[in-house]
Amino acid sequence: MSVLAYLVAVWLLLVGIYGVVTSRHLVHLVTCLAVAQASTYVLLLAIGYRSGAKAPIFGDIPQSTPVVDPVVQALTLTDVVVSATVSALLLALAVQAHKRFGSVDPDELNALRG
Amino acid sequence: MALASLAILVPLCAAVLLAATTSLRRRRAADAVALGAAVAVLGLCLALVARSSDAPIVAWLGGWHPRHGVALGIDLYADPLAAGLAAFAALLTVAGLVVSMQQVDTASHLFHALVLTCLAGMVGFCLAGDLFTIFVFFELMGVSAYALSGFRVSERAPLEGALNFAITNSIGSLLLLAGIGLLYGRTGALNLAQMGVAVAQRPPDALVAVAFALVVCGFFVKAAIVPFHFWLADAYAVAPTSICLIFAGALSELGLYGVARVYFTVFSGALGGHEEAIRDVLLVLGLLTALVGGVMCAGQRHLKRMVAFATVAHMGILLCGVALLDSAGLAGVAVFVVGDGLVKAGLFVAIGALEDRRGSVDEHRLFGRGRGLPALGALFGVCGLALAALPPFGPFLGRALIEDAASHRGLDWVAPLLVVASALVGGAVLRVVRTVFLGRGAKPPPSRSAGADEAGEDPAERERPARAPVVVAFALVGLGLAWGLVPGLVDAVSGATAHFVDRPAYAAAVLRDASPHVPSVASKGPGVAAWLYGLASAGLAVVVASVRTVPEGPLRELHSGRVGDYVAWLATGAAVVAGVFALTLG
Amino acid sequence: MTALQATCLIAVAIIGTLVVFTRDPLRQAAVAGIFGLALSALFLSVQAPDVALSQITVGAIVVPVLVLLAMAKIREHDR
Amino acid sequence: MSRRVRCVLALVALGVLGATLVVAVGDLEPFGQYPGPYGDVLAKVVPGERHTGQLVAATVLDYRGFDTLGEELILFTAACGCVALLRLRRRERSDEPSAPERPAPSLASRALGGALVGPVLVLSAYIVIHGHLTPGGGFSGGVIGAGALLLAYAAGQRVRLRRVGSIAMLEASEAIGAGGFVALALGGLIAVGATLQNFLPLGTSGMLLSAGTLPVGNLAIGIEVAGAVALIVAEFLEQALLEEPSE
Repeated sequence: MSVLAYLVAVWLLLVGIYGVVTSRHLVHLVTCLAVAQASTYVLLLAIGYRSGAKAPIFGDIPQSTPVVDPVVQALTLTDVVVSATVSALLLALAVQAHKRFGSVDPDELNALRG
Repeated sequence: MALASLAILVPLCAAVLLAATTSLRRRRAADAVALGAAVAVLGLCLALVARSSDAPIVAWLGGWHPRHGVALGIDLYADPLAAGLAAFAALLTVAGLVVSMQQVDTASHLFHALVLTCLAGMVGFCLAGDLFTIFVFFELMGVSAYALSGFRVSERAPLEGALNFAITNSIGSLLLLAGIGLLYGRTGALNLAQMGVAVAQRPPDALVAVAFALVVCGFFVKAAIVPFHFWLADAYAVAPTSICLIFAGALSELGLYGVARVYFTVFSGALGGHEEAIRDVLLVLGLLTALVGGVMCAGQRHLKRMVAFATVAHMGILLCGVALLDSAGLAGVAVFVVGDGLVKAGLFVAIGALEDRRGSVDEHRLFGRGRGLPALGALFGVCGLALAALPPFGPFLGRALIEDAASHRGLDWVAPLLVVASALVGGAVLRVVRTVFLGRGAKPPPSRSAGADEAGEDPAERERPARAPVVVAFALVGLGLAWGLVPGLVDAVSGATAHFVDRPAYAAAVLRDASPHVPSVASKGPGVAAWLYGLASAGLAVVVASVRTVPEGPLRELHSGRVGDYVAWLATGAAVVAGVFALTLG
Repeated sequence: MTALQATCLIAVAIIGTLVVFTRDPLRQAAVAGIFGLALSALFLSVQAPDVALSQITVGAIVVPVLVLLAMAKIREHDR
Repeated sequence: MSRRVRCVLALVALGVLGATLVVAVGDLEPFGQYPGPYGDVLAKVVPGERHTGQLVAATVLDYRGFDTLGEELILFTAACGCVALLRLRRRERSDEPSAPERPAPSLASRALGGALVGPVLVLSAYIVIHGHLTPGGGFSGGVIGAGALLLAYAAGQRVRLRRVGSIAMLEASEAIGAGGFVALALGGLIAVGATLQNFLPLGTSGMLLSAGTLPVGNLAIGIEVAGAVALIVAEFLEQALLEEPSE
């Protein structure tokens, strides 16, 4: 059980990348990428977790209480924003690609080859 | 102390200012603000190089100095090598902005803002002393670069190039971040120096080996190392010229800088006993990249794509230098990055100028049409010879130092292979001189359009092509040639790299506030063998230039333009690197 | 590991897989929204309320809305 | 490479990669046993040094504030990038049907939208300004604020989004927010000598006006995020509503 969280993170990474490789629709591809990115959130938060500890916000709890690691949460917050911005940018490209190519199948974009 | 953070904050301020005033549409003002900011960054970085030439500068952001060996905050670490690379990125950005002043398709405040955020990302990436900060600035330059490469949205090729670029590089940063997560789980630290101390406390296991592999693969995607490289030609060949030169001259090189920085601060202690295994893997990948890039380069008729593959080939040569994992190899890499980057940047600008005048970047369509442009033709010729490492110019000096460092380690077989790669690249450029500017050889039949969309940058909008880009091209190439002749260069760079590879000194400077001296090294220049190799590759390049086509075999088919294929290759590369490292290092 | 955490983890793994194998982008946007919610629940269960809040606003709302708008554009164009 | 070959290659590669990753995570500390020291040291020093119990906010905005600066600039860059990529070419815009008589939204939906704007805006502001006390902060609050802006737009339903000004206003707001955070970083440099260092009075822990620069940072982020997210969504919305000229 003690590695379940890590295994879930690994699984999300693999399945997300598999989705990207096999995708036939750019919008679908972007969402698959988001799944792969979610794996890093799970990995980071799992690493910083401490059994029985409280959220790292002393306000309603005394300062001697053990808390989970605030650093991984800060990292994950940054990561969430970065992933979302990349998704937005990719979707913008997908919309334009559809206008120019008339297709959203990544295999049918064929301006570049060789 | 303030210099380092100002070098990052100044371009950000200017970018914000430009974005806030988009609706004003003042082209000249935007040019001036962006150029001013880039010049300021260049000045700040050069000042950093000068200030750090004795001892590195450590700046603790927020004033949070480490306590009891634990870093609470984030530091910026400027040593001559890091600051020098940042200055080089700023120099190319200045050149790019000057070139873009003449282009119609970059007339937007947003373009300038994106160039400046990209610059801030590159400078921050060079100076960051914290692994997660490295990731953040890696992403900042990445996101700016995706948008810039797709900036000409009205054409098809830039869109496809930008998509391939963004998707593959996002997966690269995913691998990098996963590696950072694993390392944080082991060390409970993000500061490079502190991580290095913590990692070295235990014998390396699979966790450290795989984390290293993931970080390296993440950087390899940006550095376009085979088989992570497929996106590069798609993206670089379609971006506006002013952007191409920044990308090809600095952006990819930063990927390898990341590998070296992280290895020599975090891993060299723990994995030092396995240097041989790491060296073998990196050397194989480097040589593969150099040769694949060279063959593909020689097979291109789309000129920008040709230079893009030249970039791939040269990233392979650079990786060979990094793979030696010592100060001498890195000194060669540092010299090569600047010399080669300047020449390639100049070549990109020259191609842009040719396109302005003749409306195409396709070698076959341009056949013989460059006859009226002797200056440009001469410039192409000089670039071709310099890229083929003709002594004594900048690219030669860098490659020679790498070759000497390799043979010093008993790896005498590396140099001949690098000669072949350089000759293919230089030969391809010289062939363009033969066909386009001299009109020699068989005239190609009018055939299908080249690999990428032929539309290119619209030449019809201007009656008189601008002169400024030609001047910039000559200046860049001139600087690249002169780089090899700077007196005392090799000594200065060797001192900087000797400090760069010194992990204990780095840790002492960061965690214990010591100020280790950057050593002064008296090194000898390239040996006789290296001169002969340089002459040989220049001669071989002339031979390659006279051949009609270079057979590429099935290689061309692999560069299919399909992002699914690219990601599959990326996963394969990551699996191989991670698997080999897990088996040999863990 | 608590039962709640284990449940959330398994739910995230299953729904994540479903997201990838839902090939129709519109339906996928809905599944992705649920995936975002499941992730938020997981984050709450590992005592990360800040991240959970960000994840709800971004993963379950903003990105799916962008996907729907992108699809609206693409669909209209197809017609 | 055919799709079939590609699929097989990817499956094999991901299998190998997965196996090595599984081996690697096996060497991590078991779940629930975070070894420290970074987070533990922060938990010890933050309440005294920053007068706040919100460790995550203190980490995000101060101790690792430079990362957040980079993150905000990434968001800013992405918004600029989306505008640049989705911007309409001149031809497209002039071909836009001059009077696209869209069905006016029903009174009920307008009233509902209008009625919601206020509360959502208040919620957003609340989350932003309490960011140094409770979960949430500039980012979550800012996204909700963007929601309020879009609701206001939906309630107004003047579909001509590009009515001069609205996009420019969003652009300015995201730039001002991002600029605010950069200015905060510079402020520390000018006032006390280190980039991002606190230069405001720390106040009493738990009060709304406390923790020095943290609430200011949250406010800047809130404005930036609200502007950037609203801008991105607005650009997509405009794309979706634009009648494509037949090409």
